[in-house]
Amino acid sequence: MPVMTYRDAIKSAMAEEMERDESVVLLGEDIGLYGGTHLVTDGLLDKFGSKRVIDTPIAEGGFTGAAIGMAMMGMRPIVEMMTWNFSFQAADQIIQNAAKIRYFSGGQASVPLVIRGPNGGGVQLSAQHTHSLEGFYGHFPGLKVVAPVTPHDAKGMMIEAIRDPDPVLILEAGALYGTKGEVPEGEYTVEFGKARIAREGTDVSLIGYGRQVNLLLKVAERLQADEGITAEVIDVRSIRPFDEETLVNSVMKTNRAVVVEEQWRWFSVASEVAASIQEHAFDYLDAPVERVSGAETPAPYARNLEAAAFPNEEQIIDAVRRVAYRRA
Amino acid sequence: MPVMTYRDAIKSAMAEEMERDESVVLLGEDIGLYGGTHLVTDGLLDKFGSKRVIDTPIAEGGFTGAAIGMAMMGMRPIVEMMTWNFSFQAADQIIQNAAKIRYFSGGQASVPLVIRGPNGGGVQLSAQHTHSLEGFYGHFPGLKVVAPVTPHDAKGMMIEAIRDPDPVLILEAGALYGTKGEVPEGEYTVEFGKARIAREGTDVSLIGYGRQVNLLLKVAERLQADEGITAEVIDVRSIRPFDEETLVNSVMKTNRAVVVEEQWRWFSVASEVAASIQEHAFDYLDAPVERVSGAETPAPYARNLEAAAFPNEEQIIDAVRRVAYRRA
Amino acid sequence: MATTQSSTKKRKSASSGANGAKPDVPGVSAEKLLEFYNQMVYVRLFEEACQRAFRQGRVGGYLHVYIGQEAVAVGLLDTYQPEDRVITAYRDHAHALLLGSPPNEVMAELYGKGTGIVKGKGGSMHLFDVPNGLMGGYGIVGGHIPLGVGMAYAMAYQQTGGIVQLYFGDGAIHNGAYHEAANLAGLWGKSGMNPTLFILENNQYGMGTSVERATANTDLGSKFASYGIEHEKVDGMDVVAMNEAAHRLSKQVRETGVPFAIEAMTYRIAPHGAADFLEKYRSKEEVKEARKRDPIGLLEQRILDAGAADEEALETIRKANKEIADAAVTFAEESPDPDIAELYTDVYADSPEVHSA
Amino acid sequence: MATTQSSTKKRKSASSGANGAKPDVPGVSAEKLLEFYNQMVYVRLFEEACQRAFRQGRVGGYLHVYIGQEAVAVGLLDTYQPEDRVITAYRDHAHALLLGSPPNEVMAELYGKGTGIVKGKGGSMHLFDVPNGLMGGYGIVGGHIPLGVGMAYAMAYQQTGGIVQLYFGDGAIHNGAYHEAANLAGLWGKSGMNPTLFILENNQYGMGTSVERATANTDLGSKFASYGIEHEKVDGMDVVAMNEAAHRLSKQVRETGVPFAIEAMTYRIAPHGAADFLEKYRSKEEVKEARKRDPIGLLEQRILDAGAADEEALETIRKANKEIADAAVTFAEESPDPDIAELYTDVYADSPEVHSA
Ligand SMILES: Cc1ncc(C[n+]2csc(CCOP(=O)(O)OP(=O)(O)O)c2C)c(N)n1
Ligand SMILES: Cc1ncc(C[n+]2csc(CCOP(=O)(O)OP(=O)(O)O)c2C)c(N)n1
Ligand SMILES: [Mg+2]
Ligand SMILES: [Mg+2]
Repeated sequence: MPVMTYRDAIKSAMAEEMERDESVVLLGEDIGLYGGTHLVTDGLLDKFGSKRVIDTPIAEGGFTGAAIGMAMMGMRPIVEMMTWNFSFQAADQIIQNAAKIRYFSGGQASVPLVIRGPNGGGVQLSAQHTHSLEGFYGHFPGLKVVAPVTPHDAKGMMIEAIRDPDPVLILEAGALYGTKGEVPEGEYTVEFGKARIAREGTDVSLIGYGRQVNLLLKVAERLQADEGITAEVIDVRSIRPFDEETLVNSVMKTNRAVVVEEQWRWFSVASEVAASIQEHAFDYLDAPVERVSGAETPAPYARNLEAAAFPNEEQIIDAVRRVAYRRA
Repeated sequence: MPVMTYRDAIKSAMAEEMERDESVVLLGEDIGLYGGTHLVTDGLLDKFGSKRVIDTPIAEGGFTGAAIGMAMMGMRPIVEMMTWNFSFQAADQIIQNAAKIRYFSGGQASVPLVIRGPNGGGVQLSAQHTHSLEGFYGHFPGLKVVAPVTPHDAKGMMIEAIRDPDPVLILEAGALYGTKGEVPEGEYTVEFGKARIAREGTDVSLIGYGRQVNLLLKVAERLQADEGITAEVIDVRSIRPFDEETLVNSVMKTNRAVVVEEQWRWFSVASEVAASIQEHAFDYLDAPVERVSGAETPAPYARNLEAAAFPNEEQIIDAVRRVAYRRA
Repeated sequence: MATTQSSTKKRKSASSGANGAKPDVPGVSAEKLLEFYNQMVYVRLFEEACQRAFRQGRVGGYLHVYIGQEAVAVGLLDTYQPEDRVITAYRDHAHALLLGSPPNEVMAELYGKGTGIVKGKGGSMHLFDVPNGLMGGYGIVGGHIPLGVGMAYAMAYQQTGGIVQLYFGDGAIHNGAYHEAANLAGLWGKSGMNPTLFILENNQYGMGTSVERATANTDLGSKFASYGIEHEKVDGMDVVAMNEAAHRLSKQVRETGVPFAIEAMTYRIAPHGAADFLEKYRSKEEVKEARKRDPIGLLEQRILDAGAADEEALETIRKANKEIADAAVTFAEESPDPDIAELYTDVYADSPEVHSA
Repeated sequence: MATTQSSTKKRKSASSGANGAKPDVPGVSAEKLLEFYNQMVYVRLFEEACQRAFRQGRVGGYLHVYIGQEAVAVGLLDTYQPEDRVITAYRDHAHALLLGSPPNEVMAELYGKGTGIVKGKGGSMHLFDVPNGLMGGYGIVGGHIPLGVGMAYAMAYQQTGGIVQLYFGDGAIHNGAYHEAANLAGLWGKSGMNPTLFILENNQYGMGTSVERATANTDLGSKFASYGIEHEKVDGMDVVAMNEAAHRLSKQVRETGVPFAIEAMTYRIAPHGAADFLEKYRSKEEVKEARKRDPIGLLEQRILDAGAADEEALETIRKANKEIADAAVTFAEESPDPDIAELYTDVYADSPEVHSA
């Protein structure tokens, strides 16, 4: 299979869909002439012209709202949030309009809109530029929210999103644009609402999404090598719809779970994972579901503080030891 | 003890603090000349003048941001969100500025700001005007978020909030402004971070906040009368800081818990309650923590649909039966 | 089209004439004046029926009526072409009715009935009638303005020849959503990609806040100019003036793809919402004064002065429309509640469908 | 004051003269010209040191330098009074340095060190120096504008006699936050409650988007007028012109409590951020052309022409400032990382305190 960066996987999905369907257009800040601050859209202006690759002023609420209007007229706009941190300025449009128009129009109108952009921390952008908003947006019915971590899923989910008749938010792993992975030739889609078993295992379920999955895979190797623990790693990847079933089935097998997220702990994706598992696999759990979340502080700038603010291998291994009732 | 409406409890807290401290001012739409759409600020313009009771244009982001700036200069502004549904337009200000300025200024600046207004549904306001945003805002460190349900707590928490050196969001029970309750004379505060045991019990913990607490108290009476089940009812009331301890202690006694919320289920306050309890009271739980949440749809308008969208007595009783392993 | 076409039924009510082919420039023939009169009375009597139903507790939620502003929508929607789209805020009954929505379904929506135009799901603030061009009724001040601008972009992109009539209030103009959207409209208009006709319904108040208390620059035209959007102030109490401007300017927008803004100077004779009892923010005298220029009264006078009809003819029109409103109430009252299963439909495209009456 | 006063240390660097008492109207004495030169060179050389450190990977996150725009902040902050407050976006180094923040602490902040001016917590985009009047550096475009307007309200309410210098960019002016804040400023100014001096740093681009590509009305003054805010365009490459306007207009704002806006016409000679390599959005020629009006070059010429100093004297100034920048780098490099416990401080007032070095 061809190998491609995460960035190119997303770009090729958009370019191919734009070839296929004239109604697909892009909007965002500096996505055209500048090439996109993360170069995800680089070259698309030359290819598709300025009516389809629309550079916008710095007005996240305005252009997201305009994209909603376009979508209601049958277009398939893809909005780039330069980073999801700026999406708070568009929260009203996303939550009050995109998520609800189908409903309060009694099904007369729909919003086939994609909003995509980088999310998450790790490159010292500090408090205002570091968020993981999966749970924040995942809370609202009417939205679909996904967080692919592999180039394969990034492309497949992007195509799925563009063709979806409802608004889809793609929270990309901002730190991973340059990472490579296998991507099938030709078009394919990755269905929403299905978690991915990234590594099979029997002793403990390690659950996460986004760049945490890579961390979990590393931890799983260490656990195997150092402690003889065979961990199953699950990539949640679809936040809404949320795949309880895969998580629960895994825990029914392993009887133990650790959930890891960059997000803050309270009212988060990890809260949901723990709540779901205790609900549906109560009799299978040999220990409480452990959560490893981001530090309960706005994101700091200094490298050492930032590193300390996010989940690390030691914390996860400690949590695994606790659910496995093992000593360090 | 004097009896007062929820509305008057809040108003008297604000008026008393305004008497005491010149730096306390109010901002919001139609809070002055109009008297406030829920009449919570009625009469305060006449008493304190237009420099302290500031009618604003319809610009939630702008006046919330301005209030943040005032607070940074040592004032103690109280912002009225006409309803919390409009706060999505101020989400950037609340989340990116109010919550984080102390942190990213390295402690040089602070934001002693209160934002208050009605929240929750129940009066047929439909999709754009019906939200319970406790978990949504409670997710962010730097904010404090409370949801009083009694006039007593409404007043005590309001005074506590005004004096707090950090931003506090008060999500009032919009449907309860006219309800009455005992309110002590003289000034008093209700500490944040403490849940309230609204009814003592031994057989099951019923956990909620806002107007759900009243529903739970009714259910508790029915359970007592009809099934001989003695329920403990806990009013979470402080969302951030979140009082795990009171919840956990209750469940250690009752061994069973049902959480009820108007909010949507996924990534919600109930998720957190379930996650916390299973974590800290794992060995005490005789059944999974059950959640009763709002229907996974934008709020509908029609009376019958709205009623069906929110938790009701039957659903809660069913959940109690499940955790108590009883037949209907 | 992303808008589902399930309800393609075409509507005609006694008073609706909005969907027929229109001349480019309207004459003010007697016939036309009477058509306007018919429409304005239609809206007025319908709104009064809504208010009564609200006071009786049969309509819930919020209710915002259009009383006093009828000339604005009547004058403008007279220019509506099938390829056009209309979007507005929560004060949306008139727009639906004038575009041809069945009054029964509109009233049933307010009653929250299953026969409502959006199945009882949205209520007064969220009327949609996509087949007739109404892209909604929205409840968040300012929030719909970017949508309208985006729709206009889409229509230029798709080369449908349509324009968007984008209605919003004097309160909404101070909201950030307006600023961002108007700037986009101006910018996109430079390449003919934004056939938006902005219609500022300046009824002097945003809830209880007068224009003077909402902004230091009360010349609201400046708030279009700063985005490069040309604009014109029109007497919103005079349906003929509104209509003249509407024909001229909608034609211009249609032909150029460049946005234009009409500031319709009008007055909200009714309270802000049906629950706005005290009206402490304005005097009784002020309202009384405004009533002297009630758009229906003005038109009536014009018709009589011109001899276009006599009082009896007008009474006939009023009676016919009263009957329509009454029938709508009856229909709404007799309609069934929505099927409870409808709670879960229309969340996503593949939400469970309900197949009951 | 809600701003904690812990760091009351007063700062003086070789190049800083911003905090002394100022005459109401500046003469353009030789001394003054040299003071400006000193300050502009100070900023320039400091920024160049930042860029080097970023390229070497010693500074992380985002980095936005002020190169080309020095005359704006230098001319304006010369009018700073101790009761004033200054707020800006992420392009904030110059403002801190000119208000008297120790260059060592500013550089240490960029290095993310415990000795940084905000303890290494904020980085380049979030410089604060409350004792010296800097109420922050902010990273969300538009987001700080309402804060500045609110601060001005507070200062009028508290009758401190201060004004707010509120800086923002030509990109930010299209953001809804600007619209809402400017409208509030105009409105509150009607009763003298808004001593805000808006300073639009029009450097022609918002990241890669030129003014022409961001709005149809490129006369940005119109975007103050629509809120009733008076405004004036000033040559932002000419520090003397900036300074003259600054004195005149800050005095006016201070005396009236009515906001005023200066549009400083300037140019970002540096890339948008230190990671903006390609600059596909502008030509090399354009930048070259702009360099001809480099504000430091212009001032140099003026000084030499007027015989206010000779090339040697200027070289001495440059050397002194180069040493300051170098010393700041050394200080930053040698400073310790923040104590890990600092991660948890400053979230709330009662967050755990750290008592270590
Ligand atoms: C963002 C937001 N803030 C506040 C409200 C409450 N509200 C509803 S209508 C209204 C007044 C709007 O005035 P205007 O735009 O002039 O329209 P009009 O009611 O006069 O037709 C307000 C403040 C809202 N719906 N949305
Ligand atoms: C709301 C928001 N959107 C996008 C960004 C990314 N961004 C950072 S700086 C910038 C350009 C701002 O331009 P301008 O206001 O002119 O300031 P300048 O950089 O020219 O000083 C953009 C788009 C942001 N920080 N915040
Ligand atoms: Mg109005
Ligand atoms: Mg700029």
